[in-house]
Amino acid sequence: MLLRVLKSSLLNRPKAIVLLLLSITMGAAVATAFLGIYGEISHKMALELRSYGANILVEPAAAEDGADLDEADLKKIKTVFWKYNITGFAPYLFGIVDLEAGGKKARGVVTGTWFGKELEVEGEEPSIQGVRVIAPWWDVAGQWPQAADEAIVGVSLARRLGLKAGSEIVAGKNGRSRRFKISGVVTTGGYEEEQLFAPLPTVQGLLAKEGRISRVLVSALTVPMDDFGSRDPATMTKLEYEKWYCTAYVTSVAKNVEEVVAGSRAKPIWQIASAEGSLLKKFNMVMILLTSLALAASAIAVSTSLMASMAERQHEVALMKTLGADRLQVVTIFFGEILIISLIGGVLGYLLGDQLAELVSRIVFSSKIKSPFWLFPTAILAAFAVAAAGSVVPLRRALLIKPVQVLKG
Amino acid sequence: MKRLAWFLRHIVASRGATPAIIGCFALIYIIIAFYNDEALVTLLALTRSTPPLAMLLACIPLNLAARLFFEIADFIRKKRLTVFLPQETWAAGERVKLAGRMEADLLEKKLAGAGYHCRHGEGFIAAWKGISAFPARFFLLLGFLLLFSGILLSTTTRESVRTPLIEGEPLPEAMGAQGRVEQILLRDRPGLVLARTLAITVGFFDGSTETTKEFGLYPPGSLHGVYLYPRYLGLAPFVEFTPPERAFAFSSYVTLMIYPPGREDSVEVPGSPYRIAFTLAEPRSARDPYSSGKYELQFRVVKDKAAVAEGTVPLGSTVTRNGYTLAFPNAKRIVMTDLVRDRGLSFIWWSGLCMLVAVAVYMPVRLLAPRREMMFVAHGRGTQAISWAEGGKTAHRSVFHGILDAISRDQDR
Amino acid sequence: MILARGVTMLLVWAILVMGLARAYAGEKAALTAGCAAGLVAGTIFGFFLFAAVPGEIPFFIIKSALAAAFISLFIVAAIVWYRGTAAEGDRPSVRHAVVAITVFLFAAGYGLLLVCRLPYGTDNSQFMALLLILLAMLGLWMIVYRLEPLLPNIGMAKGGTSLFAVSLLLFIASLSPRLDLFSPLSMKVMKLIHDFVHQFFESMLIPDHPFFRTDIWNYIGLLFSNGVGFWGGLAIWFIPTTGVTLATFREPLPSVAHVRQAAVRRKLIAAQLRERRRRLFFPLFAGLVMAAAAFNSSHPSVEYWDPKPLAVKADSAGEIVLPVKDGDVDLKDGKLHKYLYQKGAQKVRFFALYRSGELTVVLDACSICQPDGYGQNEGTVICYYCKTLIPLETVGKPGGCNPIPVPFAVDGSGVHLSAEMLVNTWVAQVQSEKKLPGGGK
Amino acid sequence: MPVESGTCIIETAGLTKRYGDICALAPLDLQVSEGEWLTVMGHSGSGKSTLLNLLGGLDRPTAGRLLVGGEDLLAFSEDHLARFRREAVGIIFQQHHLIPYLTALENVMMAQYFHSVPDQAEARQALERVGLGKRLANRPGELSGGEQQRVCIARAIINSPKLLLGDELTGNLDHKSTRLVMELLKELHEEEHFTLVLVTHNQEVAGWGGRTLFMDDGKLVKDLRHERKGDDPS
Repeated sequence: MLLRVLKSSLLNRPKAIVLLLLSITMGAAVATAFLGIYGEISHKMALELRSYGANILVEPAAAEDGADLDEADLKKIKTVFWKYNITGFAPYLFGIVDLEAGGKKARGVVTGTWFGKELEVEGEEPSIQGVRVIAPWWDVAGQWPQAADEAIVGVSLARRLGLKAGSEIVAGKNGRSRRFKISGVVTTGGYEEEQLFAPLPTVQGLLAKEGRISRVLVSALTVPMDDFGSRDPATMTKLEYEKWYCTAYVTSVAKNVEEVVAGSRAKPIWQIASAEGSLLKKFNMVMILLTSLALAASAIAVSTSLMASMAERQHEVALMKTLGADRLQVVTIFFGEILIISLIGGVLGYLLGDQLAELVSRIVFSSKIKSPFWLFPTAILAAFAVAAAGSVVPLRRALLIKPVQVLKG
Repeated sequence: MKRLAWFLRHIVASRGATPAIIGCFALIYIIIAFYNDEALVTLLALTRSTPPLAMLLACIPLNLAARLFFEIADFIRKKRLTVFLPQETWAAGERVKLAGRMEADLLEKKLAGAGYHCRHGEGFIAAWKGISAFPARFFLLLGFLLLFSGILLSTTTRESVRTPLIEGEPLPEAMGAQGRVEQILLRDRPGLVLARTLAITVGFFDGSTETTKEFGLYPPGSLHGVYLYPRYLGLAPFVEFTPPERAFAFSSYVTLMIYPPGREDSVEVPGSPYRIAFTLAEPRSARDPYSSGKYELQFRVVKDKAAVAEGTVPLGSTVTRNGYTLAFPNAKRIVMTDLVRDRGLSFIWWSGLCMLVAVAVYMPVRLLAPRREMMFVAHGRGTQAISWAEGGKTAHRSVFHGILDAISRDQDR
Repeated sequence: MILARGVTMLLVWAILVMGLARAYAGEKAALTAGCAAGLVAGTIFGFFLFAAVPGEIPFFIIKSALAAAFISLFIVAAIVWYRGTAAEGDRPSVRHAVVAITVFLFAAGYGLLLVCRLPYGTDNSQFMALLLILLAMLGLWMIVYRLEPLLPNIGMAKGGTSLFAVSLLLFIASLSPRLDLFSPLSMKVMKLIHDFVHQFFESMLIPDHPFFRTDIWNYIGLLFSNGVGFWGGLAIWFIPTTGVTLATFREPLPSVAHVRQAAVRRKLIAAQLRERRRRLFFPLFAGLVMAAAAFNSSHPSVEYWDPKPLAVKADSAGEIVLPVKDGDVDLKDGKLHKYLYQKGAQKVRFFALYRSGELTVVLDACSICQPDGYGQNEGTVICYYCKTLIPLETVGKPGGCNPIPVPFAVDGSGVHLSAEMLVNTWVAQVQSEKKLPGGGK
Repeated sequence: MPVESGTCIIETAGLTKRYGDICALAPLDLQVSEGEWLTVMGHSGSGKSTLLNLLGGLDRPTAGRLLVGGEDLLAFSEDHLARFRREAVGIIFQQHHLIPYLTALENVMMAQYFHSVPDQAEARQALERVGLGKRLANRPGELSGGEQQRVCIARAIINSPKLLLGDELTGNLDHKSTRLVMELLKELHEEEHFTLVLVTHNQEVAGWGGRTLFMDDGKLVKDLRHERKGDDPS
């Protein structure tokens, strides 16, 4: 009977139903669109955040230019107290050189590094170290360099010089020059895309800096920072210091590394990450705020149109009460109606919002987005939420209707 | 005596017997699964080898047969009584005694108004609407009966022999007939389920007459109750092998299970330390070598566990490697076949059909016109009313109650 | 952590007793007696079992008992289904003794699980168990005599009691990977389906895949995928609750044909429908609990794998032998296996772990932190004291917060350790409270 | 007032209803016995509708005692009062008050639904009984005033109430329809044995009942028992 009543009621009052459906659909559509765009953007941002896979930067302690570190110290990193927590590291040697390829000339940065070097340290198991370990998200179109004269080039530098896998490039500095075969083009999502990456010894030769490196990026398994971890070790008691030292905070691991690399200063790079994190948080806030505003607006729209239809239907409610319907039965009928409409509205809103998100991202971000699977239940839930929030006041109103006053005369 | 009959009937035709026995087997399965990784195979073997278990399994078709019998008997008996459903199902319906007596014409008019068919006889009026689920139940029970009979027969009496069928060779003795495998054909013929078809043509010479018969993939062809179940394909190349010392020359058809390409099989060269391993090379064209006939054999000669020569030889050529010569002038196709004698198989096929029919009959009947019946029997000065419905119960109940009300109102007047 | 576990256990206990009290509202004395006796007996039996039987056997016994209880649910569901054609009253009318025995069994099961769930077989856990039992008794009294009359009127479906109580026991079991039933069930179901398909092909003489179309074969291949075990297991997991729920729906309502007033008839029918809805509460609730148990089982990472240490003894030569494979225990399963060796007052905890293709044995402590021990998570072990994650590959190497390795030998009979060496290493290398300078701030 | 033979279904003592300062119903003492046909007459604003609302559990009195079927309506909660309305009372209005988007059958079934469970065959029977067997699937808009009123009657009696209340139920009907409706009511009253209370200012309608109350300004002016019309064929 309930279904029969709902069916008749929905089919025979098209105007009111369409109005209600519209408000709910709008709410669900806007929520879907916002969340779709938001999901995509935060996904991209998270990708960038992830690009800071390494969390400790080891630099020369001395501030002046040209200071550098000794490559021989690298092995010691595998011998420190927290050696098992250090999952990887990569040395870098930077140099500004003149690049020439296919007739085009440019100044650029050449970076010598380990791509995936087998490192043997006495008393330890051999391990693979290099950028392939600490930056697994680097997307190389082509191959990683295998030979000493092979190099990979950042995607924007490659575009500038018209390079692709298989082409050749000449790097020169102070009269010395090297010819590199490009084995791949790398997309990293960061400043690396402007650089040329070649094996460390080759670049050391090119820059006449044998055995030297500019910096080391270390990736370590650490525990999240807490209040205790961020305290200055200098102010700790012996017991506290012991606990700090034996807890794998990023700071304590950094200190560990610093101790073995001569003339270095190791600093955690979580500052950058946390800055990005707070940006993401703010962005989250804005999106959540906007979404809830949109939802609230459509809830108000639902409420208004329900109020209007309730005014029309107050005779009906009064009659139901006269026939002996208790509050639950009245609510069941009206809420059932709203539930059905919001289900339809949710589906429609999802379809609409999905298109909207795609449109917006095409126009604004000029990128295609893939709507995630969870968006569908979310849209339905948003529709339910809007409908439920919008129907509280009208339903209360309906329950307060006094049959005597309405049916009089 | 009567009690005993009743008791027997209720044990043998009990609704719960089949599920209980299946439950027992499930329990045995679980216990086996605790200790053994091959629980299902073990259970089947156990059932085959343990007579009490086989007898327990045999109780299932027995029970189903009894149920089918009593169901049919009930149906016929009730049909004579004009109301079609068995006694036990009435227990689940409604039954009430009224003080009033009905006026038959009025009652019939009311029943007809509600869309019921009526029949009245000596002191009773029966009314019904819709179609009985009996046919569906019959087919379902029959389906289960056939299924479990099939399973029983299959587990206890299945015999299976694996033997190769080779082109141009006589049929294996296990087939129980004289004949020769004339041709084996594999064709790429994308169908609804199968992508390829296999045709094994067998020629029989029965004295003077000569007949041929073709065996396909599915349903499996049979000969005197023995099914041909092709398992996998192989090749019998004719190989001539000469080692460098020329001590002997091996030349013979060798039976190799080397299909599909990549699969390896080997042959011991008799009276020598040599073993030759073969694989079928991946075809150069898209066509399958087995169906195209363009074979290319990769071989590896092994002498005392050490490979001494390797190479590839296409059909019809000769290759020499490290002094070893291998010629491959001819090849015959092989189908490795299980010759299965299984009387249960056809039962299971028929059971599948029966169950399909049961579902096909039940669904529309239950949805569109479920059986609803009521009966009013004169009972002393009052009326005994019985009602039962397979579906559409709510509407049927309200009609029934309305008519009861009418009867007792008539009484009041 | 112990506290959290204790609270969970108590909550489940409260729900269990509340449900039983609802089911047997009229049998308070029998209920209370059965519950109390069962809890105490179960706990004592549990401690006795763990003390008397070494290794994994107690777990195996308890797990088997749980499995038996789960299987009995199927029997209950089948009986309810086949008996469900005649309408009866909503409350089962049973004797005091039956009530007492029923609740005794459930409470004993709970007590057993209580023992399993308490970490470490130390004196500490006996104390905890005692405390929990006391609290539970208090709760029992409160619930049965105070709260039960306040509960809303929910009917009891036939078979609902066992469904409800067993599902709660299964829920507790699902919290600990060792007792969990759902995961093994999924595995067995996967195996069964796999075997069945093969057997079916074989029996029905259906040719093998070289003849099938690739897409069709891919569909058949779905039956061999990993998900099949999970979904098939899930289907079996819910058969009892679903069966009882449907049986309750199938029960015919009492006839109202004798009533001659239509409105009265309708009112009776409405009341019957309402009553039947109420009776569905317990089966549906049990279904919910089973779902939670299945969820727990498939998300075990919520909790670190931290088995209760098995007490081991040294033989006369002072050697401890850990069999590599012993019944349910398989040292090579990639999981942490904890052991406890006690010599005089000195206890040594250590664990064996199979990682990177070889076995290793280490102390359940590192040389820098307090010996809170380790738990295992995916790919790492965690030091409970400093919460440092240690990659599994490096377990067995000294240094950092890694567990202290000990020398050991593996041969056909198992892992051999020297008891003396164990104690010496522990005493020499493990930090304990008294060795810390200053003893805290 | 002499006490009727048979049990009392309505019993009031000092029943008062005030809307602010306006006294809609002065203290009223009334007893109605089961199965009686009572007509309440008076001008507009004489308090007769107020009395009806109080009897039907639609409104609560300001003071006094009100027993219907032996139960004190004043003690009822809101939902209990709703239950009283669906189980014990049937109300027929002048304006019919049918739900416009439901068919005649569904309108009747609605009352069943609120009461317990809907029963289509029974609802159809009830409509057949009021002579609407052929208009089951019509919506109220497609029915004439008299037909609508008969749907209302079917709906009011479907739950076998002890008390049937009619508020100017013939107010919108012409003479012929009025007569048809009154004859139907008479027939049902005889069969179903409910107590009927009709509020009207139509003298003719009053004649169908066996007892008439005259009200004015919220006060009971006259309580008259008389011959019933329709008993003698005219």
